[in-house]
Amino acid sequence: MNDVLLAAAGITLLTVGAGLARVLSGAREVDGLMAVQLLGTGGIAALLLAASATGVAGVENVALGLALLASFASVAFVNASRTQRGSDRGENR
Amino acid sequence: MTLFEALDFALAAIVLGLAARTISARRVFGAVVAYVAYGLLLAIIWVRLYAPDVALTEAAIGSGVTGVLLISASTRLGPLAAPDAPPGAALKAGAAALSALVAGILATAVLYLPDPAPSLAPEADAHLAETGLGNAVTAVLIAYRSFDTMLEKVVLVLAVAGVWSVAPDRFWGGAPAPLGPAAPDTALVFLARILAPIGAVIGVQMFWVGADEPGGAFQGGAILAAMWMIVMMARLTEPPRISSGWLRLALIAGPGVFLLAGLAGPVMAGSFFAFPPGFAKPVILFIEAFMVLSIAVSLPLLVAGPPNREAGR
Amino acid sequence: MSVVLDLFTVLAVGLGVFFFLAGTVALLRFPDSLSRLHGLTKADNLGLGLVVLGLIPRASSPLAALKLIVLWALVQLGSATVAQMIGSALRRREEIE
Amino acid sequence: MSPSTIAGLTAAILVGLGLYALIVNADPLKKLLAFNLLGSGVFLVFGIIARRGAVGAFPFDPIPQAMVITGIVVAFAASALAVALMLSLAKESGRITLDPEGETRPDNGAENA
Repeated sequence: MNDVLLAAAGITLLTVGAGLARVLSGAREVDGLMAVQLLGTGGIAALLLAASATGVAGVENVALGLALLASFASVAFVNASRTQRGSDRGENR
Repeated sequence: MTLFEALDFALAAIVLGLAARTISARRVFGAVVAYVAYGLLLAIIWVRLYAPDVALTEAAIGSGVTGVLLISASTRLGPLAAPDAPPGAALKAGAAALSALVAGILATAVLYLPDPAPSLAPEADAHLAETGLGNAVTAVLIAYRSFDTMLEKVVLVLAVAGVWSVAPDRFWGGAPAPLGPAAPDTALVFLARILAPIGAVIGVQMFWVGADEPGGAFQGGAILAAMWMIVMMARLTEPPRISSGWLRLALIAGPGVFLLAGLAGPVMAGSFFAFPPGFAKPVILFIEAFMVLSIAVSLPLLVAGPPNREAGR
Repeated sequence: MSVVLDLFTVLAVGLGVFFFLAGTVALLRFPDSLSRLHGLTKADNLGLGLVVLGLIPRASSPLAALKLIVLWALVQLGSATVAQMIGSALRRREEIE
Repeated sequence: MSPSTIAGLTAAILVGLGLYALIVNADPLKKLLAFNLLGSGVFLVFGIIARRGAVGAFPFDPIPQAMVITGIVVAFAASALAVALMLSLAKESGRITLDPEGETRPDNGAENA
């Protein structure tokens, strides 16, 4: 049972990780943000699965921290791309 | 090769791919996106190495807060980014040779580490009961190597002073630039209103359980810092004026209280940075509480940068 | 009883993993950014939700189970907001161009 | 191969990648990213030393781990200071190159990837 959960954790992580690697090799920046978002959620899922399978103390605390910060970097990215586009065009929106 | 070996290799390959992407991306924006993702996966490698304390710190500071710092820097510097002349082939070849040499030496060192490995874990465990803590990493940070940690807090204060010092004289005492656009997304305002209070509770809880479980002052402080930053990114509050008294007090509270507790050591327990036996845990938590405050205040200030408005405004 | 619960866990977790896979495929295959965003948000919402659902029977205490649910809710809040922000950023870009 | 050996080799390659980018990239912000990559590689070496120090009931040696935690915070403080210096350099000189002759050179392409 534990091995099944660990394998599920690994597969989830590799799927979203490989997707991200593929997207980042392209040119679309917005898609990169989406892939990072998916990686964050997938990483949390993988950590929860690993925590349940191994019982190592504190792993679910790491997942909780990631859950709080999941939106943090993406928010900064969207804000930044807005400011960047705004300043490119000499306007604020 | 077992399934888990294969997974470890695949994880390592993706991490290295993201690292390569970080250094090869043409635009800084793309590089920072890759770097943030890299930090996330690195946190998972830290969990694999049985280091949940480090994983939390890496996720919060190494990936999250550093990511925001770099992305805001790239926005401000972006229009100025004049492409430099590309490095010559000789420089590239030389750099590649040097890097390969260093990486090779390091890899060899890793493969031939002494076996059995030296470890201080038994010593750390032997005295854990005296500190009253359950988390050995927290014990190392605040009790065994307390002088290091105190000076590390001083480094944070010095870094804040350094960032402020690049401001022109006329802005001294003013406030740093706002962290978000003038008209933030309404969805972001909603998120900040809901997430920040919950995150603040979780941050404090993470500091509190850090005495016995993974967590502690650094992780809790970093989460509180992130919550303050998200509130500022939604423009619900603005970065404070750097002349404000409470701000400066909060900045030095961590190292200050730590230093005072250390100086009280000779009187209370017989030597510098010694904690009174039987009373160590409350003292440690008291010091940590002020460290949390200092970390939560200094990280957002470091991201916000030097003041760029006059003090009157 | 425990066999049934284990079966439930495997089923829910398996389905959750499938949704992560689906989200990745959507990200790589869908033609335009808005539909990629759509596919992605469905996938990570359901993926994590099903994984959490599958792990609840294995939680050591009711509090641990509650922690899992809170965690899922936090991720939902965050990813819904980010999706909204990315969506309106895309929209603005279309209007400009 | 054990997880810590794999992580150790990853760390070695990360240090190599970071060092290469630190030398080759002219853009200071990219240098900063490279510096952070290099640093995380070094931290990872500490991590495997901590993991190898597992004795008995202890799954890791807490001393290297505690050092990494302080290290991550100091690395962030250094990055923030570097960013502040770059911003003020940009404000003073209107450009962000470290090359004193960068402005006089012909603008021959952005292919420094």
